[in-house]
Amino acid sequence: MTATDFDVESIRKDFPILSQKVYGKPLIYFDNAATSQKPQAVIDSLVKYYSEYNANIHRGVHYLSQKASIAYDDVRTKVQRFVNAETDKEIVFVRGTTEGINLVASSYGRKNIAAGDEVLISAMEHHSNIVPWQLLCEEKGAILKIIPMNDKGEIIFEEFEKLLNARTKFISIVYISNSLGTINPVKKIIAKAHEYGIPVLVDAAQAVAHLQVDVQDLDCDFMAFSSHKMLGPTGTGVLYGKMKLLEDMPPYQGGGDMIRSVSFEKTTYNDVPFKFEAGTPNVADVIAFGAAIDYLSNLNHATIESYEKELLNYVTEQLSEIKELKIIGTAKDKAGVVSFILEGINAMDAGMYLDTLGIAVRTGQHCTEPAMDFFKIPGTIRASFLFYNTKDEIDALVEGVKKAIKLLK
Amino acid sequence: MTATDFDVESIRKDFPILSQKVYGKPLIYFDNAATSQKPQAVIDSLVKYYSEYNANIHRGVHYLSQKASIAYDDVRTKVQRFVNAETDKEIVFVRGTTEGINLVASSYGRKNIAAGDEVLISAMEHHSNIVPWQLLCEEKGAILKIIPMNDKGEIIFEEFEKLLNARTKFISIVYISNSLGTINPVKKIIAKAHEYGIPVLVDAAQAVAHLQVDVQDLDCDFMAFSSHKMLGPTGTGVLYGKMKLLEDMPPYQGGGDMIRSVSFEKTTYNDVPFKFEAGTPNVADVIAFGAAIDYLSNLNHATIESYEKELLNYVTEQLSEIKELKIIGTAKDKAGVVSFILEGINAMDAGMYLDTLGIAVRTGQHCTEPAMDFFKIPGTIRASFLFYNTKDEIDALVEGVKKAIKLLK
Amino acid sequence: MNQAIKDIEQEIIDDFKLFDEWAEKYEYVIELGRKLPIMDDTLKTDSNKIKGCQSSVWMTTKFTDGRIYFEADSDSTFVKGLIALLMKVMNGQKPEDIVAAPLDFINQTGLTTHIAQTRSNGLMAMIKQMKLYALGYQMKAETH
Amino acid sequence: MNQAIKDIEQEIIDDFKLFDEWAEKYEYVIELGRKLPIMDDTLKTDSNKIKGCQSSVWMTTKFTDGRIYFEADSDSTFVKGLIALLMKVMNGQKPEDIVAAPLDFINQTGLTTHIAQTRSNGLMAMIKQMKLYALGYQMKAETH
Ligand SMILES: Cc1ncc(COP(=O)(O)O)c(C=O)c1O
Ligand SMILES: Cc1ncc(COP(=O)(O)O)c(C=O)c1O
Repeated sequence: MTATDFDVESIRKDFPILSQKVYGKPLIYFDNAATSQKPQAVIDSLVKYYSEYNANIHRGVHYLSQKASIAYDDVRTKVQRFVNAETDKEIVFVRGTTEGINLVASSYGRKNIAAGDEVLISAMEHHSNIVPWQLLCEEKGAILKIIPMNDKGEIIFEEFEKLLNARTKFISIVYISNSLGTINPVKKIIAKAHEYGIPVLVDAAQAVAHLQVDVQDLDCDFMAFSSHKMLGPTGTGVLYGKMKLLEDMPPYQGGGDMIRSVSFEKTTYNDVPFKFEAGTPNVADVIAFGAAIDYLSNLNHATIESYEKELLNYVTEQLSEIKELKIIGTAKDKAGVVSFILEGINAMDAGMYLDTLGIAVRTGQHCTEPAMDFFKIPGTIRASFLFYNTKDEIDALVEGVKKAIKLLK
Repeated sequence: MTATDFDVESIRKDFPILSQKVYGKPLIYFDNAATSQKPQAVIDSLVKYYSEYNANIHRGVHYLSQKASIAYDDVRTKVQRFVNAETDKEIVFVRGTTEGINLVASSYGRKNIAAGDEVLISAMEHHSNIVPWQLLCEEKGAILKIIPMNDKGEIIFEEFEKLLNARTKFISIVYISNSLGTINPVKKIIAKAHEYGIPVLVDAAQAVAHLQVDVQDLDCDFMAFSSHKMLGPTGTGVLYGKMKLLEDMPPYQGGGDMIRSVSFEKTTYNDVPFKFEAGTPNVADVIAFGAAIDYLSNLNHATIESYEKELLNYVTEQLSEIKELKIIGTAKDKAGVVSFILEGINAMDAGMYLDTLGIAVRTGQHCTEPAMDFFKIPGTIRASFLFYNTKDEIDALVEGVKKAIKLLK
Repeated sequence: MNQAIKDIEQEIIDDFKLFDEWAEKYEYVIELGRKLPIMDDTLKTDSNKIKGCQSSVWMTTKFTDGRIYFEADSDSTFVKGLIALLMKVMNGQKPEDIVAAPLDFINQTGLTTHIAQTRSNGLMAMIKQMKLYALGYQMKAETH
Repeated sequence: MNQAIKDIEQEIIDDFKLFDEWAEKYEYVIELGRKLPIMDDTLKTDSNKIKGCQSSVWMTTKFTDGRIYFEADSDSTFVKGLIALLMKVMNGQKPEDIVAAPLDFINQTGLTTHIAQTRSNGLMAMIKQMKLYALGYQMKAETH
């Protein structure tokens, strides 16, 4: 089956919002890197939960609590399979990518990073993979080092190698850049880092919706991602960690569920992953996240990937023909995102114009201010795709951009 | 209007789960202190959000993002009004009570608590209001002191006064105990603490569903509560903090949304409350939480309170007549909860029996292990109420308890 | 799997099939719990206590003619009922058969979906402890 | 509120009522932006830059015969359009009238719901800056 056999129209019917009108025009949603839309199955899962078996989990003796507990625990196994973790104990539910990274910086970082140590991140990181490390380094007197990129928005691997030394204690790197679309060679980076015994966290916020992610194949030590960017609800996400690392880490937040026994004199903590899940979990959203994973898992991943590649190639070709337009982020390996600027035109003005046409794009720095600084631009216009987008929508975008230029030039 | 005029049957129709059957029997839900059920309006709000205007907020230029941003920001104002805060900037969205307390312990605590300082909590705290302070005290070499209670489960105010001294740097106390039902005199406690200049956090997890909470009247410095215990969805909640305190606090987690500007050399943080809201917010659940607040606000609070009081008095009378039964937590001021043990009968066995009848109660320590230790019991059977419960349901509970005794004695 | 163990397991599973309702299953387990022979209080020592059970559970064994006999008690009648089920299957069996048995028959009784996690952890802890005892006897036998 | 200011605001609100669609309103603002007199590049200094605007915005004033005249520019045509609207209302007014005016007429044009938060913060910053200038002139006038 080739990508062109892919029946996007039938897929689109699964997503109720895609038949919304905006200003009387059909919604064209190209802001998927910010958040994805949700299939009906995810919405139904929430409705069913709250209408039929909402309850607090794990310590309940009653029917609703049992049913909710089983459904919740089930999702841990679904996530485990989805990223191919060794055991579902390696799956910690968090609010999202940001909290996952903060958890590692705070718990693993505070324990293992000391004054003079170095932490590596790349020049294209999302603020969520910069600020936690800045906070940690500031607290500890450690040094944050930046893996540079070239003008295409690709990591310069030789420069990365040069940065590695005995003081390097941690690497945290984005899998797919949300502002440039670059797919980083994380497997290669991890292998090199492991030669020095350095653990690596992969920010997979963008990757999970586009690639088949395999934590054992990558051999990453940690991975963080958000449900809301992969068809699931807002408010939940995952931190994957290798068992040994998670077990060695001190707890993050204190509260119910993360303890084994509490007394005023001595408190002992629960096993991994519960040690990191203090308080009432986000039961409903985790269960609905399970429905999103089911949906994604039922798709043919190879087909999706090649269809999305086709979309990306198509939009890149079309936009490249516009002479006032410059694409930012031209890595060889890219996914899901095309970022561009229009000569002499304010990006937000253009974004607002596209909005009047019912086309949703994002403008600005995309929470990657240092990457924008690198390209010496205040921001870009970003169109980001998922498999439910179509070439017709891209045609509308290209038309819209051309009109925006005419109007705003 | 008296409580008896209260039309509970019409209220119950708003909650779809209340017409569920469990094992072919009508569900009797007495586990409200663990989590409340949700009115249709809350469920509808989620469906509408995901079907019509799901988008990432605040930095978007497009229609969906605008609509979602406005709806999200609106809820901050709703919460402000609900607890009577001075400004909506004092409302920080967090995952729930547990995260709210951890945020204060971690951000305010790390900055202001030093070796030898004392932090006060009470003997009836939930684990979520114990462990964060234990972690903080351990890290800082500070001392956790316990405000004792009497056999009824009431704080001994004179003992509390004796604990106050120049080393006391923080007090964190539960408003309504989830395992005993005690309503603590938090206003009086706060006034006394303020004589010493000591800030007070109120754990209002249980209070918000039962009492009309007024942070300015209480004059508390912080307050934490969870959406899911007050008719809203799981996965969100609130930390209230006085503006001046919040402004002085360092950030908690780093990431998108909480920054003003990021560079590898220098990062500046956003204003309160955004400084404390790193990463994509739980947009959908916050918006649905707004629907829960609307629902609660439309009820007549005085009527609800007196109806719930009536239920509590009724169940207390009925259960007191059973000679093998002992009520744990007999404070003069109580709300929402009746906890009891049955002589010679394992609490979970009894809870399981009630489950066979379709009656949902909770058994065990209710995340208040030290309070159970105080009463020298492994746990209780807890029935917890909300305004949608009825006297008929209580009759069924009492019958069930009697049968459980017969079967298990 | 040893045929005797398999047969008893099947018998128990069949017993439970007679009950349509959770209420009936519950009462049956409670009844089994009541009938469990009383354990002498002197045996309820800390060293006989099983870790990982929310309710208190004590267990001890006898080994006669190459066969294991368990004795156990709990402060929960329901847990005593579960113990009774486990004993039906395991008492009088050879160590190696107990070690080899999957012992997941309780799943098939339909009880597990009603047992809260804390309690089902306790059940797992009991089964683990029984297997550990059996393993101990097996290794002892082999070294002799 | 000063009647002149009120009248101009109402005029603008009425203008926008002519447009049913957001697209039309957008294009109208852009048109206003294009027509805004060009500001001399030498005036685009850091001290004339308004803080709190996502896009670059520069503003300066003249004070003649007790009336204020603003001059402003931006790298965003849309923002220039907003500036044009603000100037229509405020240019040539007396400081005290500007200080006293609520200046919330843009809400009533229906534009605000389409302006992202970052940009609407910028709009607020511009209005605040204009009022600060006015306040400055007012105080100066009073002390003379
Ligand atoms: C008194 C009290 N405090 C704190 C909590 C913790 O709330 P959550 O689990 O929603 O974070 C609870 C709820 O279990 C509670 O009852
Ligand atoms: C690459 C990358 N990392 C991290 C994040 C943060 O994810 P979240 O906001 O869901 O925590 C995002 C999403 O904005 C992202 O694109």
